[in-house]
Amino acid sequence: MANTPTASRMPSDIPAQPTPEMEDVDAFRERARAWLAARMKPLPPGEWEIPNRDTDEGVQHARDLMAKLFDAGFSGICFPKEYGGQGLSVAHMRAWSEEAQRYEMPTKFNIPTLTILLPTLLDYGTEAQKQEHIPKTLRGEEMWVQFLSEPTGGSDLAGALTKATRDGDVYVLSGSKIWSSGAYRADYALCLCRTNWDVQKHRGLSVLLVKIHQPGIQVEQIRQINGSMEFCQEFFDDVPIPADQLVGEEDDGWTVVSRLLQHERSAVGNGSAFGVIMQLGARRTRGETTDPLVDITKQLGLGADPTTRQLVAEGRVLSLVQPALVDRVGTGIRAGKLPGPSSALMKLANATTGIARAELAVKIAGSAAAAWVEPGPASQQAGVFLSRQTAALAGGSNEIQRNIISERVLGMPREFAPDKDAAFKDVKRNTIPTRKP
Amino acid sequence: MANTPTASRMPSDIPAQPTPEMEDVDAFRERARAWLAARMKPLPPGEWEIPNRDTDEGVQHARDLMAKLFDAGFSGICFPKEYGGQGLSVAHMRAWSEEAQRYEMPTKFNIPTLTILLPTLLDYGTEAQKQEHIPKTLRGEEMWVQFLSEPTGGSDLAGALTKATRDGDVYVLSGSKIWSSGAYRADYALCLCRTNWDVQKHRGLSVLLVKIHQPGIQVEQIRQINGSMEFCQEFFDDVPIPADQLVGEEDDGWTVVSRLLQHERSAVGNGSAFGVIMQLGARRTRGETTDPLVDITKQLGLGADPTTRQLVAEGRVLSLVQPALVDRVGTGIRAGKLPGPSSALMKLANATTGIARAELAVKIAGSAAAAWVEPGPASQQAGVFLSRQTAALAGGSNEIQRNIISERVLGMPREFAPDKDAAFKDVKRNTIPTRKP
Amino acid sequence: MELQLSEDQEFFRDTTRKFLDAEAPLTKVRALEASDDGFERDWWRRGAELGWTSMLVPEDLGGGSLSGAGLLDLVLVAEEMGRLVAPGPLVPVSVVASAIAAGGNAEQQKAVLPGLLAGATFAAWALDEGRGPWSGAGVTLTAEQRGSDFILNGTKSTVEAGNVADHFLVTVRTGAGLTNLLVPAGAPGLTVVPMKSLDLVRRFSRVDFSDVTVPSSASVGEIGGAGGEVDRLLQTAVVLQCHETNGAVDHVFAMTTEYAGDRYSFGRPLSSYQALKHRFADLKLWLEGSHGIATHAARAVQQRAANAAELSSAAKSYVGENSTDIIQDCIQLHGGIGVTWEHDLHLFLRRATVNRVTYGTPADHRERIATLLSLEEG
Amino acid sequence: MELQLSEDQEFFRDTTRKFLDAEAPLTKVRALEASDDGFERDWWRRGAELGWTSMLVPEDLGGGSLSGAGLLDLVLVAEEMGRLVAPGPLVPVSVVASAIAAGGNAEQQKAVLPGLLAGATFAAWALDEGRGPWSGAGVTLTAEQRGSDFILNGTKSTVEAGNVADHFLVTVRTGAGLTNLLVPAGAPGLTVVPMKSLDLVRRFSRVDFSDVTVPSSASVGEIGGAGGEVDRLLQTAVVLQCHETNGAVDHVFAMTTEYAGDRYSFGRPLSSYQALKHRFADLKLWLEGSHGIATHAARAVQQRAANAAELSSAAKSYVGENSTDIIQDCIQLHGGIGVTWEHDLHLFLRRATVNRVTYGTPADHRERIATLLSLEEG
Repeated sequence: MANTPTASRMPSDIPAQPTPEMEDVDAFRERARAWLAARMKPLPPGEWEIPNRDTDEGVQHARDLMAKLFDAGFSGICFPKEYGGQGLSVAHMRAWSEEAQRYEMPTKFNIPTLTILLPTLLDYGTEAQKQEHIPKTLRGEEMWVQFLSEPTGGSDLAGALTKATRDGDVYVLSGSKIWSSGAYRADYALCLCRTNWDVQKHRGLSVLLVKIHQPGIQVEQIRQINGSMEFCQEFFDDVPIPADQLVGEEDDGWTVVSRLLQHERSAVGNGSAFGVIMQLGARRTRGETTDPLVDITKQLGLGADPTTRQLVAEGRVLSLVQPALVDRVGTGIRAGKLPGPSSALMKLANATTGIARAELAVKIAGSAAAAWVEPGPASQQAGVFLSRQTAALAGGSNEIQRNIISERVLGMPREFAPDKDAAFKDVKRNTIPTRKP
Repeated sequence: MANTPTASRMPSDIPAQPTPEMEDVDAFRERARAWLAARMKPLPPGEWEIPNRDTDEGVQHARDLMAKLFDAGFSGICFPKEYGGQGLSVAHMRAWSEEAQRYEMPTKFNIPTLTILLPTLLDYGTEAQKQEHIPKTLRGEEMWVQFLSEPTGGSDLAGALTKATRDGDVYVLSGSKIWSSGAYRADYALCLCRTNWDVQKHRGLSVLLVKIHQPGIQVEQIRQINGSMEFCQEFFDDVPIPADQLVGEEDDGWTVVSRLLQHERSAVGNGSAFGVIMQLGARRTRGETTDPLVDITKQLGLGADPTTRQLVAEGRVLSLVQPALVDRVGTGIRAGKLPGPSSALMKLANATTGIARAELAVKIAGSAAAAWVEPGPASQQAGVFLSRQTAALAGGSNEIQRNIISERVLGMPREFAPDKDAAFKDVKRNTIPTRKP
Repeated sequence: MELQLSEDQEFFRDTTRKFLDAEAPLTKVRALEASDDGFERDWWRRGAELGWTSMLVPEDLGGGSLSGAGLLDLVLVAEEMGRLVAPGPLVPVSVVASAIAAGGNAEQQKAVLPGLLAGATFAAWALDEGRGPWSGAGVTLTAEQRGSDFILNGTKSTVEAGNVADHFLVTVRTGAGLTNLLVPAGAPGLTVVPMKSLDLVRRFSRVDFSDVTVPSSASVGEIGGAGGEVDRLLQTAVVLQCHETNGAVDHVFAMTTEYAGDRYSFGRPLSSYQALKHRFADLKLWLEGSHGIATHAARAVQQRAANAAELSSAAKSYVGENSTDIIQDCIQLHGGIGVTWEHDLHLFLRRATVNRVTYGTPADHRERIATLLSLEEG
Repeated sequence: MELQLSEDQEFFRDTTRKFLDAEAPLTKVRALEASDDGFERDWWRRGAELGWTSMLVPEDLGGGSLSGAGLLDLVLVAEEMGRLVAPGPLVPVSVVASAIAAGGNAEQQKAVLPGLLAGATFAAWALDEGRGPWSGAGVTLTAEQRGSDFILNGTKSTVEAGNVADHFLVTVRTGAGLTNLLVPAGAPGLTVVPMKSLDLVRRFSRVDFSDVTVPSSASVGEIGGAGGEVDRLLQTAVVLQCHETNGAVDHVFAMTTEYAGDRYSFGRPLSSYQALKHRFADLKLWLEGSHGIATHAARAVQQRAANAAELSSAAKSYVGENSTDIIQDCIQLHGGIGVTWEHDLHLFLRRATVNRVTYGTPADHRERIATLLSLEEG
């Protein structure tokens, strides 16, 4: 039977401060610093992460780095020892992040593998699943992705139409998932599917652990406005999934996904302790990274223009406020002074900051955003502007975050949902997918 | 029986262009221009209207001007001749407005008397009511106001609790109304009240024509943030209202009020043909009036500051867009290319423009908005900033306008209303008024 | 969409719309991405036959408008082109034709106008220098007078349709002041450097002038006295551009309203969610404001009214920033599919963004307005 | 509200809150509108007994903080004062006490600190000149050195608590550079001109200096070397001000959330309307961002960290503009009653507006940030 914690404390609720049996944080920091200096390659000046992060080479490099960290005892700082992690506290992870962020790090694994999928598996996977997957992932052998959204579904994840029909020892999976980021090169997925059509929609869902590259699963990359090919759509053609790959209870998949989404909100808001905390704001403050708004200003020689100076500073303020908000909300949640769903504030802050800064970039760039002889910061940010809504859509739209904040943080009444009490088979829903193969 | 037009064309639907029996517009304009030059006093330079408009003297002056216009045949340009008006077209009113706006005009009568209450009376009043009141009003002898909102009610006008109980020849009126502008010195009101508690809320309302200053009616002025004492609350203590003062049908008052609100949206958006069309934007463009944002800039000597120049121009743009929107939407409604409720766009534009400009004023004024030795444009606009939401609340909040635009212009589904089908006596509602005597 | 049109205008607009629907659908726009010109020359010639190039040129010079107010006719074409983010150099050809018609000498009119009107040749307006105030005052490219010749040296940036232009109207500074010179594309020393554009089919160029020599008869209008005309041409460009953008936004808004009505989430259509309804109401407000100010600006520029400069800059400032806000929110309302290459939304966002920042940014035009307000006086 | 406090700090905050609830309710604030001082002196003295004036002064000078990080304790008082838009010169007294403690000579410390710490005397900081950059560089008021005296001539504007100040810390320009001078209120030639304020109880003054003479020993810290200290004092003022504003906005937001839950419209509570719910979510976002950045700024200023200037200006810029946006939307959410004098909302809006534009506007502080970013370099 799946591990279904009932207490409010869950396996992924890592202690904020060290417990007595843990290594002292300062000692850990010293040890980490020394090892990093000796063994890891510093990032080129001005870079935030491995420059070719999204290429095949970059991903392979990230896998190698994971293995290197694992061997040295620095992979999965906050994951339990029994699954290959280090069993340390959030304070250790912060110390690690502060030390590690000047070096090449496998940040490609942060989202979604380390910060979303693995913690969810930790909370709801079976012992066998955890033993099988967590150590391998911490060694860089597995990358993960979530299969949640569907081309008919929009924000309504619980309205999933992808079917998993039990047939002896297997679930037969059929349907389609979409907006899974990087699925084409990931290894495993947690997949939300419908196992029961005769009950209310949230009560007939299950989560399956699915090996991505196998017969019957077709993965198609989707080109984004900015040229990125990271998002994918998957098509399942009666794929047999062994029944022991169920994560959580059958028909109780919504519980698993709710937790997954909570991990996701933290992660996207840069508030997760399971991946290196990027602290971009702090790094910018220390002058270790460049700000694209500053880069455009310098490219165009507008540094003395008072209007431009206001715009750059406005963007700068937003990128200082965002980590400050993450810090505050994270602290509040850990201290029990803010409810858990407050992580939606981090996600919303991340998306709205990006949107506002993209607008500022266009204002600063002027006609250099429209046309250019040679590409540069202005043209690059014009591309960012075109696809700026992506962060406000992926992983739960801004609208969903605002619902969560108003309903589950501020305690306002839930939206009227006609499908709330009906059997799912009777619910009015989209029949036309937004996208077909 | 009340005059209840069933055709889509109503008495207040004035022809846009002259009909053959009307005086030629150019001839009318010449006649108006000559009379104005000979008989009316020009406004002081830079003023938009009678400077002391909101004082007792100003109001008396406006009443006298109405009488003067009436005697010369220039009052009520678009009102029917049989009620003392001139029976002319919108084109005549525009010509009149263009000629008249440089002179002292009784603009105090525009809203709500001439543009909201009188057109409503024209549409739904009995013949006797119209004969009694319209000519007197066009002579300046009566000012009007609407009694709609209630201290328990908020935006839900149809949830009125003020009772009118039929008793022989009279309705006995009891309850309270609020946010009536200038009621303390007005003469008559149209009052929305409940005559039937056993039907759905919209179906149990009636509109009564009420003489304001009479025993049993107490009018209290409410001080606004900006010091204005124009808004009032009224308390009705079993006031007998003759039954022939019913406007429209008994229990069909919502039809009357809906029409009144449509007149109000046009009026507040400066799109009504029943009062002098102010054309502030055009007048600013011609340099005939000053822009407070320019005034602050000059007061503080910031005219060469690039950031200030951006802010002033941004405000200027908004005050050019607002009349352009009114023009477009008015044209669209008259041409049948936009639905009537599009007037909500005018109202919303007026409110949002004012809000945005008040914010710009504070940005330009800087610390001069916080403290001053001598009052000036900056301190005056700081006061405007404090009360800037008034226009977004009075006469139907921005939220109500957005409901109207989405539902009745864009055809989106109506909001879920639990009180839609219930008898009003069974509906959940506020019991505590926002304000007591 | 203009709400008050004559029957002639309605017919003209419908003809243009049908032609564009048939001949320039979005699939065509996508297909033209990789082309050099960004449009098909034969297609442009057929558009010219419909009257696209004639509206700002009087009848006696071979042009002609429907209403006698050519700009008010031409904005209908701009709106329709915006609806389908159509290709084609409408703004530069119109502006240069208008300039030559208004101020060119008989020889220039005879040599250049027939080709432009027929859609057989092309022209570009070289004004922008990528920096400085957006007015004649920002022009620093100099044309030195030597004998009866002008020698041009300097660079113009973001020249729309520079890639196909047979003629350049180059706004320069001479000893006498601001001057518009008509320079043939093949003039020695004139180099057209292609620029990459955010728009799939709108092409811009950098144009470098190295001792480019033209006779003083190349001046379109008075030598040194082009200030007022440059302003009028800029107003014309901006008005056309704002109408094009409004056409694009109209289309996106309609698509999105329809989508929100069709699409269900949590058992309810998207359009039943009040948070979205209120955003749609705001988008509608901004869109109607955009149309309103663009129309006011078009009328003022057509009439050469005293407030034409202010209204056209107000239109540019308002339409420029609101258009991209509206389209971005429409993308958001579409959900994930809205940020894919295969969905058409980005085509509209690209056009609106390019229109927003060319012929002066909203901030540049606010600065123009500030100057008109004489803020530094008393 | 700070989310991570020691037990001592929680106790201190609760004590301050109880005192304010009892002794400075909003009815009291309204009653003080017509008063000259804007607060009651005995009440301030009792606040001082609670520790309000001591936190930025070390123990050996008679002060003392709870945590050893006095500014992080004092911001708790500022937040609580904001909750009730309390009267009292917290910012100027704190800033001047901090300056004298940090850089005053023994005589100044002995003469001035005891009175300030006891709440018996008052001090004001005269920095603002109503124009120019918000830093020492904006100071033009000159103090001419004559022998061992300084002669001050010029005007300072918007001096908080100038009306009650016994001592003025006047930031001036001397031949040697920026200097802070301690000037007694009664100095001949010093005139305090009261200003009207948007806030009901916060008082500002214009202070005119006409040949005001002080000995050179009036300098607080090095003559000509006050640049760094002026910056630190400004950071301190801004951090306190942002926390006060956040306290005010917290209170307004809580009031409005409660109101929306209690109030029915069309048979549903206001808080069930999604358009309002989403606005509440945004307000919450801005409010938490305001708290977050104010806390980061307070920590940096307390630690005299390298990024203290940037973070405090970021806090000022963000909190300044968002606070009034939030309160205005809360007024809107209240409906008509929200714009009446009798409702308390405007008291909060007044305070937030005054805080927004004093000690530099958000735009002034953005300009400070731009300078820190060295935008004009390579």
